[in-house]
Amino acid sequence: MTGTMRNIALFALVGVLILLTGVLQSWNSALLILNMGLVSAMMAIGVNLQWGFAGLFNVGVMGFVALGGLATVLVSMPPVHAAWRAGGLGILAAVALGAGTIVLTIFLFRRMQPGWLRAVVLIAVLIAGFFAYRAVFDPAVAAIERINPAGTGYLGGLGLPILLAWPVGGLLAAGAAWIIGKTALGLRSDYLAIATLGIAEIIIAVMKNEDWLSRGVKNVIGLPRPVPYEIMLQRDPVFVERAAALGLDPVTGSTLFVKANYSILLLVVLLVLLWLAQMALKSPWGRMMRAIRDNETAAEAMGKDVTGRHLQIFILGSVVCGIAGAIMTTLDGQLVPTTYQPLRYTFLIWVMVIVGGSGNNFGAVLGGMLVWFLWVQVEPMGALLMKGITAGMTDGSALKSHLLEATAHMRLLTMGIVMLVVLRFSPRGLIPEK
Amino acid sequence: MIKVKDLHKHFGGFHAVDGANLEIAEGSITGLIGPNGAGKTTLFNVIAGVLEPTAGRVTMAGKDITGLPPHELFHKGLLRTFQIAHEFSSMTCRENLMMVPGNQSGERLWNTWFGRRRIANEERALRAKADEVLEFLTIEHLADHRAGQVSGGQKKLLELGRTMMVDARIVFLDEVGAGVNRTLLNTIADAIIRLNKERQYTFVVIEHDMDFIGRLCDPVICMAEGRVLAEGTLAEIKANEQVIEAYLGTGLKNKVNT
Amino acid sequence: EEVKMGVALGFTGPLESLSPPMANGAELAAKEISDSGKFMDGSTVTTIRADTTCIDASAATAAAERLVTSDRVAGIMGAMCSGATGAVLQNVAIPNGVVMISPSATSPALSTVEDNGYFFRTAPSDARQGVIMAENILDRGIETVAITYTNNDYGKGLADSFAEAYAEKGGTVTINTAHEDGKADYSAEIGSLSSAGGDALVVVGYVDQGGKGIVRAALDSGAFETFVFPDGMISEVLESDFGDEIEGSFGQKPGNESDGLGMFVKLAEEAGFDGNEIFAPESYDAMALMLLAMHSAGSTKADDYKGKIMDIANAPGEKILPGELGKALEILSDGGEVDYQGASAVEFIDPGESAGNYIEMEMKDGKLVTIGVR
Amino acid sequence: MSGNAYQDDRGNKDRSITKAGGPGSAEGAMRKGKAVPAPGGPFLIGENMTGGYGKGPNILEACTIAVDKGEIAVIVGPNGAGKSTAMKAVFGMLDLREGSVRLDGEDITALSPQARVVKGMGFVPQTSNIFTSLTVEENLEMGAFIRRDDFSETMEQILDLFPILREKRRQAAGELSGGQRQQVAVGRALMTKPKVLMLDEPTAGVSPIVMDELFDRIIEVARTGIPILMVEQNARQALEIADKGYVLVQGMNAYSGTGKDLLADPEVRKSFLGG
Amino acid sequence: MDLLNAIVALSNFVLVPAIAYGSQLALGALGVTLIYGILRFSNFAHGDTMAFGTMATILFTWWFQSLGISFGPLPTALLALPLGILGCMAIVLLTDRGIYRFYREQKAKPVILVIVSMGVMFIMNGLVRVIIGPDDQNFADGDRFIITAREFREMTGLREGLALKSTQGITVITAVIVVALLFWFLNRTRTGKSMRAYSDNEDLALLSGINPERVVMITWLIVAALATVAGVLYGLDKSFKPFVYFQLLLPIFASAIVGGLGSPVGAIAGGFIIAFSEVTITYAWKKVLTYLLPEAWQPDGLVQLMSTDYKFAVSFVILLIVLLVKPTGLFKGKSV
Ligand SMILES: Nc1ncnc2c1ncn2[C@@H]1O[C@H](COP(=O)(O)OP(=O)(O)OP(=O)(O)O)[C@@H](O)[C@H]1O
Ligand SMILES: Nc1ncnc2c1ncn2[C@@H]1O[C@H](COP(=O)(O)OP(=O)(O)OP(=O)(O)O)[C@@H](O)[C@H]1O
Ligand SMILES: [Mg+2]
Ligand SMILES: [Mg+2]
Repeated sequence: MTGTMRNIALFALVGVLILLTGVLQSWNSALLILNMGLVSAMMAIGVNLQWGFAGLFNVGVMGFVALGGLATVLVSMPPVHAAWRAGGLGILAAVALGAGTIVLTIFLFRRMQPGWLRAVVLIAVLIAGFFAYRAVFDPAVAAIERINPAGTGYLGGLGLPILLAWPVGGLLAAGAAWIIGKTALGLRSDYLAIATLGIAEIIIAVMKNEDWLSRGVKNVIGLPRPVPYEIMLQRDPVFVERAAALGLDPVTGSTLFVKANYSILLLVVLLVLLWLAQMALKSPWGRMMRAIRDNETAAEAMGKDVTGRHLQIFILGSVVCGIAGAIMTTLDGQLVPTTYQPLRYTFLIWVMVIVGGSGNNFGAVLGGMLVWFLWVQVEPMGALLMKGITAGMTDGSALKSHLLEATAHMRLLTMGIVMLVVLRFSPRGLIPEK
Repeated sequence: MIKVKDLHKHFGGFHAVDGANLEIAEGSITGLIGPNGAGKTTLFNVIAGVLEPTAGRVTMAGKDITGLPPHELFHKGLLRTFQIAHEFSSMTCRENLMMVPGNQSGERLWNTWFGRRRIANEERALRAKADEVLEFLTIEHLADHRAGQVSGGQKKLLELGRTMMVDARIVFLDEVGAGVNRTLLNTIADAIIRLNKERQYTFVVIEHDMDFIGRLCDPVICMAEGRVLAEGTLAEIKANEQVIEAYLGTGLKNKVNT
Repeated sequence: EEVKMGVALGFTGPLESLSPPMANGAELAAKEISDSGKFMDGSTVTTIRADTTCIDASAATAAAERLVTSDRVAGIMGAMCSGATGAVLQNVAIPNGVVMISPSATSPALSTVEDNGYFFRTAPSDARQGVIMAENILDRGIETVAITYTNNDYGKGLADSFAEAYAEKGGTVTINTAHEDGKADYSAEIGSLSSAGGDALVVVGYVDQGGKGIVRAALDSGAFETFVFPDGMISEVLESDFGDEIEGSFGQKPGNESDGLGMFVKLAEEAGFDGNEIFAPESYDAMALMLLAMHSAGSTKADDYKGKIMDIANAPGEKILPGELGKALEILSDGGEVDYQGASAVEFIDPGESAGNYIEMEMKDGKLVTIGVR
Repeated sequence: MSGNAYQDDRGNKDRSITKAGGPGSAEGAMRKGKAVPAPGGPFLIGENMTGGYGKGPNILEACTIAVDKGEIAVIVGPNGAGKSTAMKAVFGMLDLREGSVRLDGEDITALSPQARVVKGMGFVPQTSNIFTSLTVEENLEMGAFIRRDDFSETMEQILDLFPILREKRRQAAGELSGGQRQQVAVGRALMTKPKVLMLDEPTAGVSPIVMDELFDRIIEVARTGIPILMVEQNARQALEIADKGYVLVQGMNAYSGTGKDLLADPEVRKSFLGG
Repeated sequence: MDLLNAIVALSNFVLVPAIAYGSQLALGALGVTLIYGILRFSNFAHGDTMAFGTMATILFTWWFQSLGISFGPLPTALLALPLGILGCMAIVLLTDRGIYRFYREQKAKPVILVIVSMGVMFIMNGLVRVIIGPDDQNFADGDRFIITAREFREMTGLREGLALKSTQGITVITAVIVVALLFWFLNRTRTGKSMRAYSDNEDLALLSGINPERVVMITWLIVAALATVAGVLYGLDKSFKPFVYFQLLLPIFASAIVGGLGSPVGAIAGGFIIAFSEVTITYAWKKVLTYLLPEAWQPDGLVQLMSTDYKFAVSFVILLIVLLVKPTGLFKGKSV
């Protein structure tokens, strides 16, 4: 079998798996898995850009994904006017003060001669800035959070269409990536691991604790959607009629319709991202990146600005993760900061990239879809396996009931086994880099 | 061309380069010899921006280049090869050459999406140039081989080839000859001489093989213990007592058993 | 006929240790009703578990989607964490028109969701518990407290409502700070709590998560000796793990004088699990409520029975405690009314949230004893 | 590169999750065979060796290399001819597809490299031939890993031979200059007190004075009866002291003879010795 | 007196817990660093290996307890520890034989092993939960305290108490012993040196007559022992819960990286840096300052740099700063 044939077959396999879900379970489940698979594929592309093309080890994927999520709230939720009146100005002033302090510090750092005087002045500026900032910031926050804490208690967003939040999510992620890159890239790669981990923790901590921004752990629920609501469709006689014509009851019809809308939207975004990534990869730019990856010292000696390129691709990858994060939050319809956990948003995404084949965009897409499918479907598979194991045991034996209790944990076990099997037989991933 | 003034490089308490002063004339092929551990490679690394000097200045054509990063030095026309070949092993030999020129428009991300025609033209020119260089080095048959899979000597040729893809002004060669077959080494020497003659590259060559040095270099600088010990033509150096004692030695003591 | 019910909890992930007893509680209720033979003309009830992970709202949605569209469950007992609950509610339950009763999600944000009457929760409301806890503490003459809460909607909501009530009634909160569940070390938290001081430490957390770690570290370093526990902390574990180390500490949890919880614990013991585990009683109640409502409506269609849930949970009618589900079925069949109390003294207020009574408990001689009802 | 997907890590170059340098490339480490008596023949011979890396093409084609007690055998040839590969094959770091290796009357083809060390073979590879993170002294100690007797005397001899090493004995070997490392590498091999010594380009990158010292020492060692097999690009000097010379081209024996013969052969001179 | 009070308060809430936590992290990081240094990959399964070893120890502890065996004032778990270590060694060797060995034979690149270790992580993760369940297990018995805060106050008459838990004492003592043993082993013994040599250059190690499989096996054995000891000490001090052990992976890796991956000294230093930065940065200095400052100057706020909500964030910022100031890593490049 030639390479292309093999790849087509692999994608077909994923397609068949999803179709099977549709036939055996339900078409709603199938479409849902497809949609989330598409989002996962985007995240995998983002990580693949960083890891597969540049060897940048990003442990903080969850942070960028979370920033994307934050963007949905900031863009799409209606503004809370009372909160703006109460503390909006204060917050803006505080942010300006904070930014000003940092700019001043950097300015002084550049302008003054190194020495103890500079250190003292810098520290003084920072401390004074910090206190001034807190003095303006704290009362404003308190004022905002006092306004209907159970319902709002935050500034709200801009009330714009949520589709706008997708690029904005990318922008926020780009900003964070730029800061990390400026401080940590160009030094040893271990820094990047720590820095990304750290910044992700910081982003999540901010999202959990700054209630004025996005309600913190009180979550924002009921984000607007770019597609119609099922309930509306179910009440719309025209739609109900059309559904009936297709032999669907209104509930199934509406849920399928909504999911299909998402599928199309996501597919478009994914294809655009994929096209951009592929074009970049196959150009002199991609060649330069490969050269840098192969041998940084030599690339540097050949006039390539290794740090600059790393920064660029690190930002690009993060942007993709941010966009995917925004899309995912849109799909969920809510922002819940406590869900951003490394197991799901760092380890699992890597698994996708590696199983798919790092260094290959199509591999990343395949890995994203396939691993997502497994992540969701190993649960029933694990249960089945456990049933098989315990089938021969006498009913009511302690071991049997203990094992049945543990069924849920077969999920991770099965995931691990699948991974090891793939790695055993296809160590460079299912669609390896050429 | 290059002037090194009172350069120091210390590792902890150890003074690898300890006040080196030297000057490299434009258009020359200067040999740099010296016992193991004399600080030659370290001096190279400092000039090429890989290491920060502890003290001292390096100037190139009158401009201070101390502490500039390697990629900026590259754009100033300072190139180097490595003692151990640093090829881009997963790329083909041709790609190894094509990636060298700076400021390719295809290296800008924007152009890869919206400037494809321009890139295509540029690529064609680059490819032609790369093939030309490969031919010059007599390895045109390796154009589509992965660079990681060619032999050690061929990698060294490739290293040299990269310096030919752009208009270099000065090229530093760190032990091109070590481990290279003598016949091949002659080819390399010819290439160097041609580059020097035809393109007016300046070369600085570290080497322990006196035949090779003799073929190529004038003048020769001998370093020892981080400082310049002697300078002059090879003949002068060979006659220098200190150099003989520290570096050249007097030949085999044990004669071959009969 | 076979009625399928979904049990959607976070079986893997950060709160995985809370899930099994909750699922057991819910399944106990289902079994009781099924075994009684009186449910909807002898229909049987089977339960299907689904893992909502607590870290992955999307996986939760997918699992719930499978429950609803593939297994065709008549109702969902769940979900557990607010994240999963919100996602499942908005993306699965409401669009498909399925009733969902969460035993543990307390996020105030959930109250604002346009739920079309499909969503209920048996977990008590933070606001009310906050007030009761404040009274409880002040009545004992404790005027300054430090608060630490688990950093999620439950902890934050309850801590804030408590702090507000407490300050209003004249108490002083020295510090109100979060702790994360499932972390390795709580010394830092204890350091600042102790530095801030206070006569007691209010631990708004989960007893087998960070809450326990906090209590342990506070005791070990001698930072606090008296603790106040809201519902998430009141559990057998306090006795087995701390015993008389926390003598005199107290707290409250939903319940009333009719010892519903006691009966539930006994039932649970027979079934082989610990009924004192947090949220297990609420899970039992959630499941029982849905099934009773179906029976009352004579239909497993959500639109038919969702309206009945309020009626079942609230007065008037005969009070129903755990183990009496058969009796309830009978009464309903006969056209009577029930006031379901269950294991956690369920009382629903609009929009489908619990507002029951609380029982006050205290550690005496290493045992948790009931002091009274508030 | 052998086309083995497991060894291909393109795209995954980050240092913070794997240690730089990568695993070894020697193949025979897990070999579990035994030595079989096979009397006769020269002291060490790799006969008719055919093989390549992993599943890759043959690098060696029926290549034969032998050395006897007290002899110095030198292998020369163009870059990439397979000289180092032949050395590795003799040392068992390559799975031979055909041919055999015999040492001192025993067939050792099935032995793992570490077992060959125990049999008395010493080898200095061409590249990465020192433990960079260990001190110079520890490097030498590692050379004596299989020795159970007191090796301090040997250590003294080696430090006398390479005085610079005595000076730097407590320094990490990775901080030494190219030529200094080469001296450590040879010293490490000598620590084994080997019965046969194999050197892959021992003089690459060392200064003329040290090179002369090294050759002197090699001759001395050979005179004590230890056969020496070495690869040299410094071919003229090496062939001058060689009893036997092999010219390898594309993995095959192209010429062989005494060192003098080869030096005198104009064809060999022109193609391989640089005229 | 006030000075003493301040010192005691600081020790009680910062120094003692941070030292204990630091030791636990250090032991974990040592394991990670050894695998990295010798087998050349980051072992993501380490947290779950710790969980497995601890689980084995707990099972043996229960067994001992049911037999009525106890260890006097010390926790029974210490008696069970050797058995737990053996159990952990068994599973680790099993995974090595069954999984890693194949890749070694293939000369797989280390990065593949990293990913394999992730697979192993998932499997061990499931295994531990299937065997002992996801619940919290408290298995500490024996005397809890060397001295309680109250006893300390009564003894010294100070207002502040200093509590020393026996588990803290055991942790620190065990950690010191284990680290000392490990260093002695690596630097002084022939086998230890051969491990370092193998870590440096596998091929050359072969040429020195070192048997690689033996080195690999010994490494895994040591790592299993370290992981079990670290896990049991942690579990004794806090409690055992599989998910927390998985979570421990991140601070452990942070420790190892800060110290310089591959360097045992670095791992230890890193463990303490992480522990101290977590505990000190968010400490509210009010109490200490109240003792130290004259009446008029006493703070009314908490004097806390950051609220504890940000403790992880802050500790990571500290790490970054440490790394920026010391760009070669704390102990990178120095072997042991
Ligand atoms: N990173 C380092 N740390 C400590 N000492 C070093 C370091 N790098 C080099 N040295 C020392 O500096 C001295 C000069 O080394 P350098 O590599 O410049 O020598 P060289 O002249 O190139 O020798 P050779 O001809 O052997 O390559 C040596 O003695 C070496 O031990
Ligand atoms: N580890 C390896 N895996 C695959 N191929 C290899 C490996 N090492 C060497 N080769 C290939 O084997 C061939 C012979 O290499 P070898 O190193 O034996 O040459 P050599 O004669 O020693 O050359 P030189 O004089 O340059 O050292 C070369 O084509 C090389 O590309
Ligand atoms: Mg050098
Ligand atoms: Mg070679």
